[in-house]
This record gives sequence, C-alpha cells and structure tokens, in this order.
Amino acid sequence: DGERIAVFTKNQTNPFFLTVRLGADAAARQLKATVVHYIPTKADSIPEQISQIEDVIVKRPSAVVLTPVDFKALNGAIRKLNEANIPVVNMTDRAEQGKFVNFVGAADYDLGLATGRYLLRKLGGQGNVVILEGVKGAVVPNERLRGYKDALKEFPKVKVLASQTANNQRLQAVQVTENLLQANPKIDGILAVNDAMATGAIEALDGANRKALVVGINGTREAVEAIKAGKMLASGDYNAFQHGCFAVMSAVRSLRGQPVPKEIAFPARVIDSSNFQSLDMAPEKMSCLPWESVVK
Amino acid sequence: MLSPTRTDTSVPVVELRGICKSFPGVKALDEVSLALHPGEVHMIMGENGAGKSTLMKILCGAHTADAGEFYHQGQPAKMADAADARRYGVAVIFQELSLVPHLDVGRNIFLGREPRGLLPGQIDLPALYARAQGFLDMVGSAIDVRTPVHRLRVAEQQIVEIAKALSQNAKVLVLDEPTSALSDREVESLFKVIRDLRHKGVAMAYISHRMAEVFELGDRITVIRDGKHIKTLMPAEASPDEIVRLMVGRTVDMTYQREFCNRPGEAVIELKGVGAANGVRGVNLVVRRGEIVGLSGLVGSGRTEVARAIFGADRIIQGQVLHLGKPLPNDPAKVVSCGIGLIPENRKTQGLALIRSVQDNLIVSSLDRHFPTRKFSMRKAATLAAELIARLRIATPSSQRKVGNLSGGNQQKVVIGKWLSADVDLLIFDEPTRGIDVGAKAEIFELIDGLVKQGKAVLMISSELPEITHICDRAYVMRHKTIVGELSRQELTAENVMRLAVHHD
Amino acid sequence: MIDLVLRRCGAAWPAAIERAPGIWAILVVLALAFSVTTDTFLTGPNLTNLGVQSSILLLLALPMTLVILSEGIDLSMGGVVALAGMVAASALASGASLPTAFAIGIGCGLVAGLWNGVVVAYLQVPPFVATLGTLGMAQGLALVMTDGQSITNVGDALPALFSSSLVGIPTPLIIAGVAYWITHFILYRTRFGNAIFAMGGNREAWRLAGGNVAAVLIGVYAFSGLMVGLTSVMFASRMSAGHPTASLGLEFDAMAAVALGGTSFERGNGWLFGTVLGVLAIGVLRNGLNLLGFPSSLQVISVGVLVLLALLLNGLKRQSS
Amino acid sequence: MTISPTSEPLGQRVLDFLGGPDIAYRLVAVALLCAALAMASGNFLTEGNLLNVLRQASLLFLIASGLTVVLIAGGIDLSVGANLGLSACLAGLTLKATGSIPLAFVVGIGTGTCAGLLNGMLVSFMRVPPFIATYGMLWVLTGLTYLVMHGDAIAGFPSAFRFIGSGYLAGIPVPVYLMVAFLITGGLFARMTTYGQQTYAIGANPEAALLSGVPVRSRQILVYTMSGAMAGLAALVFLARVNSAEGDIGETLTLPAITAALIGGTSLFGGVGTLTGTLIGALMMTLVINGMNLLSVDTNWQPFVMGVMVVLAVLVDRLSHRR
Ligand SMILES: Nc1ncnc2c1ncn2[C@@H]1O[C@H](COP(=O)(O)OP(=O)(O)OP(=O)(O)O)[C@@H](O)[C@H]1O
Ligand SMILES: Nc1ncnc2c1ncn2[C@@H]1O[C@H](COP(=O)(O)OP(=O)(O)OP(=O)(O)O)[C@@H](O)[C@H]1O
Ligand SMILES: [Mg+2]
Ligand SMILES: [Mg+2]
Repeated sequence: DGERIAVFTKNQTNPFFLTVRLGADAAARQLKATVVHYIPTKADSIPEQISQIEDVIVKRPSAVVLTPVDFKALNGAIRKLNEANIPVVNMTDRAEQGKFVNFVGAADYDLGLATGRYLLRKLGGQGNVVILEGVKGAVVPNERLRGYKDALKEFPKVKVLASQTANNQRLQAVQVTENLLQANPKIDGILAVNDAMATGAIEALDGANRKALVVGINGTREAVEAIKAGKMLASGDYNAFQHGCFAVMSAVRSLRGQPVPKEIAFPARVIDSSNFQSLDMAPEKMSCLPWESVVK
Repeated sequence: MLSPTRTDTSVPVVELRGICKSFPGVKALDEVSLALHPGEVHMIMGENGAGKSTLMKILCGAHTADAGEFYHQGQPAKMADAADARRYGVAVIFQELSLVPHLDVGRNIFLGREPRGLLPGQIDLPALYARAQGFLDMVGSAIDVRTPVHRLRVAEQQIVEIAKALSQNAKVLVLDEPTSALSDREVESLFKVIRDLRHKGVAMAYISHRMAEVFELGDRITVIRDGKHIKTLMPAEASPDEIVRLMVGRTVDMTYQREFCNRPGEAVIELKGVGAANGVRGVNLVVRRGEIVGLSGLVGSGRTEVARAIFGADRIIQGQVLHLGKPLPNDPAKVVSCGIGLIPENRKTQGLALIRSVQDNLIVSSLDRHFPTRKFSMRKAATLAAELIARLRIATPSSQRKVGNLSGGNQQKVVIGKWLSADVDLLIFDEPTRGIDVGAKAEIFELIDGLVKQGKAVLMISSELPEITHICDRAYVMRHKTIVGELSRQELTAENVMRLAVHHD
Repeated sequence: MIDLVLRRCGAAWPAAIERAPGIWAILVVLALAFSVTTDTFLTGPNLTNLGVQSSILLLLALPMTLVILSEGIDLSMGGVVALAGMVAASALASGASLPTAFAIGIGCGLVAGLWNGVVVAYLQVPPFVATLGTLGMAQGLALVMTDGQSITNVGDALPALFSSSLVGIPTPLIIAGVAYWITHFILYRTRFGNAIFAMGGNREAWRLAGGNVAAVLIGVYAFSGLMVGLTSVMFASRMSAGHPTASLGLEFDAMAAVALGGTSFERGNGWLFGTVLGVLAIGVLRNGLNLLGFPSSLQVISVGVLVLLALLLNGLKRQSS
Repeated sequence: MTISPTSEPLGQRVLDFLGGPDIAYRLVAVALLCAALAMASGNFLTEGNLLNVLRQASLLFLIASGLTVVLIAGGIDLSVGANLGLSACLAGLTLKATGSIPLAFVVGIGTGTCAGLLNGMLVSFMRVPPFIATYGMLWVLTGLTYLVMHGDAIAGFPSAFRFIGSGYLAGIPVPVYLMVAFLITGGLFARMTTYGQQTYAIGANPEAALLSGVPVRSRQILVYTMSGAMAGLAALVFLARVNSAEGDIGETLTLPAITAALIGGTSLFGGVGTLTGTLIGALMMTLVINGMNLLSVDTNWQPFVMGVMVVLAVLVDRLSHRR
C-alpha cells in the first residue's frame, strides 16, 4: 500500500480550499497514495490546527502537507513534526520557520501587483478607487494588499478614496460597498483582495445602479462567471487545484527519493474575458498538470 | 454563653422611634415606634400589608428607614445596613427563608461568620461543623450538619434558620411567622427554645397570625394597621376579639361557622390507587360537588404531592384519576381546561409572576375562558381584573402594579383571584391561609363556602388543624406518602386527625 | 484511593456520579471506543497531548465555573485573552522578560475582570450584557492596537514555555493542576467560596448575614479576569504570538465544559471537579476523532451531539429522582 | 384606591402602544444619533443612504425578531446564525438544482422551522437548559452545513428570486416591507392574542405559568419554532441579497442579533421585551456602523463601539426604572 499523506487546510468554508483538497486527492489517485484531510472545526482556528498536528504526529503518517492557518503561530507544531522526522510540504500560505520538503504556492504579492496594475491600466491611470481589505493580520490578504498599494504607487494620478476591511466576507463587502457608494459619488474602480469581496462589491454596484471596474484575486468559479457576464473586470489566478496536486506530488516524490525543487510558485496570471476558459469548469473535472510542465 | 448583660428590663435593648418608610405608591410605615426589652417576647400583630415585615426589615438593616430614630441601650445609634444590625446583636428568622440551597447545614449556620483557619479567608471546617452541631443539639434536631440544605424539607430548613439565629449570640431576635411551615411537634420545640432565650434575657419580636401563639408566648403586644402604630398592650389586658378589632378596625367573626353539606353531588374527582413519580403511593380519594374535603397530615406526609399529581404537575405512574367519571389527562393545561385549579403552596415561586402586573396574574389562568377565539383585549382584561380586585378586596393602588410589590397576604389573594376568574369546578387549596391575617382568612373561608354552595368542590390542604376540623365536610389523613384514613364530619376532631397522622409503633 | 480523591473534590463515588451521570457515561464510552478502534489512543504520548491540549480550556473553565455559580456569566473571556495576550506580546516584543510579560498579561486580565465586576456589582447591569460589552471593547482594542496584525517578534522564552516540562511533566499541565488546586481551595475552603454559592443560591441571605454582595461579585469577576490573564499568556505561548482574534469564542467552549460537568445555570448548584471532566470529555472526543481521521464536518456535529447527549442524560437522572 | 379601568390620556396610550417609556428613550437616542450623523457627514441624509440603512437594519431585525420572542419567553437561541446558515445553503442548493423558487422557499423555511422545532423539543420535553441546548444545536447545524456544502460555495441566483433581498417596491427595498410586516404581525401576536400573554407569563415565571394551566411546553416549542422559521425566512432574504452561500454564512450573525434585542430593551431573564425595541436596536447598530463607514473610521473600532452601546442601553433602562 502507498504512502499515507495527512493534508492540513485552513477551513471547510472557503471553496478555495475545497479545490485545493480536490487537487490533492487527484494527485494521490494518480500516485496510488492515500490522503487524509484535517480541517479545523472552527474556521482558521490556530489552537485547533496545532492540536490536530499533535494528534497526527502520534499516528505517524508518511508525510504531511500543511497550509498553516497562521504565519507564525504554527512554528511550535512544525518543530514537533520536524523532530518526529515526518517530512512536511508547505502549501499555499508560507510558514515562518521549520524544515520543509518545499513550498508549493503562489506569490501573493505578485498577484496583487499584477491584478492591481491591470485595473489601473484599464482606468487609463486616473480616477477614484476604493480598496476592500481582507482579514486583518493574515498574511495572504496583507501581501496582496501590499501588491495593490505598490501598483497604486506607479499611478500617482489615481486617488484612493477609502481602504476598508470587509473581512474576506461577501455580505460585509456588500454593506461596506453600499456605504462607500453613498459617501463617494464617483468611484471608478474597486480593488478587492479576494473574489468573495469583489463579487459582493458587484452586488452593491448593481443594487445602486452604479458602474465601476472591479477586480479580485483567486480565480474562483463565481469570479469566472462574473467575468464571463461582463460584470467583473479580472481576477488574479491562484491556481488552487494545482496547489493541492503539486504539494501531494512533492511529498510523494520526496518519499520515493525523486528530486523535488525547493519552491514551486505558480506565476501571477490575470484572468479576464480573454482567457477565462481554462478555469470555466467544475473542480471535480480538473486534472493535475504534468509535473514536468511546471518544474523545469 | 447567652447570659444577659443587663437584667434591667426597663431599658429597651433596641428602640425604633417615628419610623417612616415608603415604597413607590405605598406608605408602608408611618411614624411607627417599637421598643424591645430584654427577656420579653413582643408580639407584632396586624393585617396583611400592615407593615410588620417592613418594620422588622428596618430593625435588621435590610431596609433603611426614610425617617425616624434608632436607639441601642437607650443611646442614639446608626442603623444603615445589616452589618450595623449585627453589631447591635440583632438576629432574624425571616418570613421568606434565607438559606443557601447548595451549601450544607453547617456552612449555612455560620454564613458570613465562619471560624477562621490559618490562611487568609480560609475556614476552619472542623471547628465550624462542631459548633454548628452544638446549636442543632440545642434545638433538639438530628439533622446532619453536612447535608446540603436543598435536600431538607421546609420544616427542617426552618429549624436550621433557628439554629443560625441562635449561633449569632443574639441580644435581639426577630421571628417573622416562624411557625407557618412547622408541624405541631416542631412548633413545641421552637417554643421551648424561645422560652429558654427569654429566660436568658434575649429581647424578641415575634410576628404571627396565629392568635393562640400570641397568648401562649407574648409578654407585650403591638398592633399595627395600615402602616400606623395602633396600640401596645399587655396580654392580660387584651382578648383575642379585642386584638382582632384593633387589627382590622372592626369586629370579625373568627369561628368560621358554615352550614355543612348533607347531600353532596356527583364526584368531581376520584383517585383510584394513584401513585406518582413524586413518591405518593396507593391514594384513594373522592371529592364531590358541594363539599369541602380536607387533606391533613404532618408536614412531609405527601399532601402537596397528591395535589400536584392530580393537577398533572407530577407524572402519575400507577392507578387512575377520574374527572366526572372519565380519565383525567396528566397535564396541567388540560387539567385546567377540565375545570380544576390549584393554589400552590409557595405563592412567590409557584403561584405568581412577580415581575408582572396584578392584572396579568389575575387573568393568566382564564385566558381560554374569556378569550375563546384567542383574540386578546386589554380593555376586557382590565375590566375583569378590576372586578376581581374589588371582589377580593386586594389592596393595590392599581391593577398595573407589579405583584411582587404587594404584601404576602394580598399576593395570596391574587393567586386565589386567578382561579375565581377561571371559574373552575374543583379548587385545590394548598395551605391557602399561610401568612394570611385573620380578617383575610375569614374572607377566604367565606369565599370557599360560597364556592361550594354554588355546587363547586374544594380539596383543602392545611397544616392548621382548626381549619380542617371547623371547615371541612370530610377529611383524609395522610402519613408516609399515602392516605391512612378518612374521617366523616362527625368523626372530624383534632384528636382523631392526630391519631391517624402520627405513627405509633 | 479514587474515592478519597473524589471526596476531596467535593463528593464521594456515588454522589459524584449522581451529580453529572451524563459526563461519566460519555467519558467511559468514548475512552473505551477509542481504545478499541485506534492503537494510539492509550499511549503515553497521546495522553500527554490530550492533557496539554485541554489545559488552556481548563484554565478558562475553572473561573467560568465560579462565575456561573454566582449566577453570572463571562462572555468577555475570548476577547480579553486576545487583548491581554496582545499587550503581553507587545511587552515581550519591546524587550520585557517572561515574568514581566506574565505580570502584564495577568494585570490586563485583572483590570478587565475588575471592570466586569464593577459594571455588574455597582451599575447592576446583568452579567450577560456587561461582559458582552467588555467582549466588544476588548476585541476592538486588540484589533486597534496593531491594526489587526498579530505580534510575532516575541523572542524565544515564551514559545519555549508551552512545550517545556518540569520533572517530566509538561508545564501547561502543571500550571493547570495548580490552577485547579487553587480554585478548589477558594471555592470549598474559604469564606469567599461560601459567598459565591450564596450569590447564586440566595443573595439576600448573604446580604442579611452582613456580607457585601458587591465585593463578592467584584471578587468573582476579578478572579476570572486574573485567570483569563494567565490564560492569555499561555495561549500566546502556544501560538508563539499575540493574536487579536484567535481566541474568540473560547468562552463558549468553557461554558459548555462547565455545563457538561453538571453545573447548572441557576441556584448556585455546581461542582468544580465536574468541570475538569467536562473539559476532558471535549478533549477526548476531538483527540480520538483526529486519531480516527474522522471528516471534519462530522467532528463538528459530534461536538454538538456530545453536549446535547450529556445534558440529556443528566436531565433524565434528574427527572427520575 | 379606585380600580376601574380609567381611560388614559391619548399621549399615554400612544406611548403604551409603542411599548412604554423605554421605547421613547430609545427613539430619542435614534433621533440624536441621526442628527449627529447628519451634521458630521453630508452624505448621511441622502435618500440612497437612508434606504441603505433601512435595508441593512431590516436584515438584522429579521434574524433578531424571532430571537426576541424566545428571549421574552425566558429562553435564548444561540443557534439562529447556524440555523440561518444551514437554511440558506439548503435553499441555495435546491434553487441551483431545480431552479424552482417556491421549492427553495419551502426548503429554506422548512429547514429553519425544523431546527427551531428541535430546539423547542430539547428545551421543553428534554429539559435541557436553553443556553446549552441551542449551543449544542449550533454545532450540529454548523456541522450539517459543512457536510452539505463540503467546502463549496454556490452563487448566482435568478433575479426573480433575488427580488426579496435586493429588489425595490415603490422605491423602497423589499426587505423593509418584510420588516414592517413582521413588526406588525409580531406586535399583534404579543398584544392582541392570548399566545402573547402566555409567552410573557412563561418568561416571567415558568413554574407559576405551568401551575396556572398555561401549556408551557407547547408554547416553548411554538416560540423556538417561530424563531427557527424566522431564521429560515431571513436565510432566504440573505441569500437573495448576497447572491451566494458558503458554509460560514451565518457564523457571525448570532451575537449581533442578541445585541440588537438587548439594546432594544429585551431582558435576558424573560418576561420583558418588545419587537419595536428590537427594531430600534437593529436600527441603532446599523446607524452606528453606517456612520463609521461614511466617516471612514477604522473598522477595528466597530466591536468596541457595539460593546459600549449595549452596556449603555441597558444601563439607561436600569436608571430610568430606579426612579
Ligand atoms: N420591596 C417592596 N417594594 C414595594 N412595596 C413593598 C415592598 N415591601 C413591602 N411593600 C409594601 O409595603 C406594605 C407593607 O408590607 P409588609 O410586607 O411589611 O406587610 P406585612 O405586615 O408583613 O404583611 P403580611 O402579613 O402579608 O406578611 C405593603 O403594602 C407592601 O405592598
Ligand atoms: N427529602 C427531601 N428532599 C428534597 N425535597 C423534599 C424532601 N422532602 C420534601 N421535599 C419537597 O418539599 C416540598 C414540601 O414537601 P412535603 O413533603 O413537606 O409536603 P407536604 O406533605 O404537602 O407538607 P406541607 O404541605 O406541609 O409542606 C415538596 O415540594 C417536596 O418535593
Ligand atoms: Mg410579612
Ligand atoms: Mg405541602
């Protein structure tokens, strides 16, 4: 029987991680390994993920694939994994410390920069924009926000009217945007650090009968639908499915003594009405890219 | 240990002068004075709501007076809170029990005065239990000091209260209706303790609605009416009639004469071998239209449990309850719609929603009767309530007043009122006169009499034997959670009841 | 032997079972089930895990028991753990020593506890509302402090603490044990303990005994705050960081543990050792299901079923007696 | 002591109908809040913004209204948010799968009602304390939501369905009509039916209510079921408004709903409270958040402000009753 891989994701509510898990499962099927998923019962709970890692160490899986719910808080748990000599692949969100087989993910900063630039160029380098920030203190939204801000620096004529958090949530994004639309008669662009908030902002725009260019990041199915319908300008592709694939592949390859690069980062790619087709399908139908097509 | 510091009975230990106290809408006390002398039992008499409990609460610092002076050993003193009262040696046994249910007997006796251990705040538990045992022995009780109080019966709790008061080395002891929950035997041992304390020079204020106690114990009697001091007199110069006249301001017939019922009607309720989850077993009983049936027995014999089982408040596990020949459902709401009402033993916790108005409480049982379509009308409710308030002479400034602000007796009238409003066929009274003054008692009996004359039936539980022997057409006597005998009108004497109620072997 | 331990914890064998039959039944069934279905449950390392994982919840559930006995509730725990943890972490970040950080964290908790106590006792705001308010305020302040960022540059001493051990026993377990012992002493061996029972059982009785109700309430919430402060540093130690939101909702877990252990929300009726059992039951369930690799969504359902089942069993017992 | 039902002055009767002096204080507070916001931000008094506030408040009110009735009956429902989540997800899945709007309504409201019924049974027949019963249910319902969604999200519903959440009728958002409808129905239930009287009686003293012949258990089941049904209905409005559903949709809604009821003067001890109060509570909370957004105040301050507000509201009640 094949390798047993324990895969840790952050929550069971965000479709992004569902896609990641499906990718992991697909890779495991290909490689004849087994995957067991561990997800905190409370979304993004740090103490729970730590406990789950401790419990899993007792069971000694062949390898672990870990998306830490927090940049630093999992350091202790990762150290325990290392001490127990269980190989660990770091997936999607980078951990601060620890020995890892490799990192599989995307560069959030680059995604923010690329997507931000895309919108600002479409605005012709001028106009008013608002930013919808994500959960405070989490690395991913922070990095993306940094990317957006750096993109804005390149377009000094664009004015940022407001930068408020909607906590990565769609409903909050609807309400925050509604209020911002009231406060600001002219908004030309909305930069959301994830697609859930971007689609929320679109709802608010529709409700108020206003128009603005909206971008988000992740490339979720919902965003693809919106792009297809012409309601959303673009979304930064996060390659969720491939994260799962390549993390599990990396783990299995390293167990089998095959070479694995230290870093597999999918390039920042912006999806718009011209190139959404590759993502326009159910994640169940997706398949892993060949290892060699990504790792050169 | 309890030796009096002064034997001079002329200087009061504590004295209240010109005390006034108002609650929103009521002047509870108006210029009342009271002096408590060492070695005397001072009886405080008055109708419900006269202000007796309020006066006692001021005496022990639970309420602060709006005006008036306080003297301790003849000297002006300050009386701001319970701690002051404790300094002057005032201890109280309240009308409403003041025990903590989930602490044991010993800890309750010394609550707030625990013997100190080594560490800061630590209790010296062995010393506490030993001393608590001593005080329980003094009242002749066999209760274990480590029993949590919530496991004790009401009467046993009352005894713990007394031991608690004793343990305070009181110079002044206030007893607010201490016997209302006690059986005769326990009353006797309480009286023995009171006489002991009197001998040791303790000053006592004693509130009771039982006339017999007044003459058995009292050294001095003060009558209060409508928050005013009416008269202080010696037992020798007073007769029961005289005291009642002073209390109510008119003459009242206390003998509760009534025409007994010769030809009772159909059986409203019949119990056949009923056993319930609350412990009663093999109960056979029948109540017919037009009669008042008593249910007697010692405290703890299971009378309340029988009432609750009939009413559906406790689950019936064997036997049958028949209502007009048909099985009665085991659910209070359905029992009420069959026309049966229960006036429970504890009005505050079981009878009333204290935060709601008099009106709301009066109509809650008869909503289905008065509003059969379930469409409610505030106006109609107000009219109904006003009628009941007038009919029962409930002393309240308005039908919108919170029931919690009424005096005990008036609260009891509200509980009765809600069943009058529901116009039930059978009323079960559990201690209907507990804490009720003589005037109100007479009124309540008149009411009960009126009900049975209209062809309704009454089952009455009472711990006061005269009530059973004078009022009832028949009575059942209970012992050990079952009925041990039935007495017809002719056999219904105090001796016969006691013979059945008390276990001889 | 066990009987002696139990007696010291406030009840003898049969009484101990009678107080919270549901939790005993569930603990026994779960432990048996997991011992049979996994080969790792009954191993030393796993039981150590279980203890260490439960320690934080116990540190909160102990004071919660006292608060609930006093007919109160403390909804602010999660928020205050966050705030005090952030403050302690920022102290460490600016170079303070570990003991200083503990003092600061505990101090913060104490201030929040005192505030709760004052609002409940003097302003007479119902505890649910008062502590709900404090929850909001603490959570807000924790977010505002660093604009929602966690504080991660806390040095090495704090992270090391949680995984350290003394004479072979993990430090968190020792701290939880000492905390239990102190709480037990306070509740069952001091006047203050009697006063807490009186707060829930019969406040008037305490007042009439010359006691100061406000002082007791403030004491209860201050004690709770103190323990919350201690927890905040332990929690930060587990995460190697001060985090503004990770602890939110912990108070509900603590309340569930207290209720599982047979403490009722009225009349000052409760049992401190039962709380330990409640914490353990939650810990065993989660640990065992992880060992089984149980799907997470079913784990969520199991927690709810555990709580309902235990309370149902307790209720059945009450009804039949 | 005259005890005839006197006809009170008109002002008193209006005040009573609104819910007594407590409500009046709150209306004054809302007016002051509006005045302050109007002065601070020029955008506040625009028609669009006021409609926004109303629509946002109406969502909060819909969840909080069922909860208010439960609180009045002396219970609590910590599972409303989770219930809303499950109802929204199941309704959304149904809508996606069948495209039938009536069916989605049946599923959404049906789910909420069933969950509420279960709460009611646990509290009334099984005698589990409401706080714990509904907390346990919170976990069970959340778990079921995760189970049916298995981590996925659904989005994009037909515009006919979305009408109840984001549509307008005569220039006013549809949820506002729902809010008014429920305010009136709820008010009639509380004041004009014997059910209402019994609900207050149960909240004030359940034991006394039982011994007065009030069918306590069936009324408890009724209020929890109503709360569940309201959560189901709110779920549909939510779904229609945000046009998507995820497993965590209801997670953060329970405490704000309780807060709205408390700010509105409903007591946690039962027997006291009004829907009008809850509406005002929801309005105050929404106004504050709206104002903070308009003035670009750091959102981190929102929990702090909510915390202060709930304590203040209850404190003012206490002080006004002391007089
Ligand atoms: N806490 C209170 N708030 C408002 N009114 C009160 C309060 N306590 C007592 N009263 C009122 O004060 C008056 C005197 O009540 P008190 O309890 O002293 O009567 P009492 O003589 O002890 O009557 P009873 O024999 O029925 O016990 C009553 O009218 C009562 O309604
Ligand atoms: N040992 C006990 N432990 C706990 N509760 C008890 C115990 N004995 C009685 N009770 C409760 O105390 C209340 C009074 O019961 P009790 O047996 O005294 O009824 P009773 O015979 O009707 O007497 P009375 O009506 O004079 O109080 C009941 O509700 C009963 O359940
Ligand atoms: Mg009295
Ligand atoms: Mg009785």
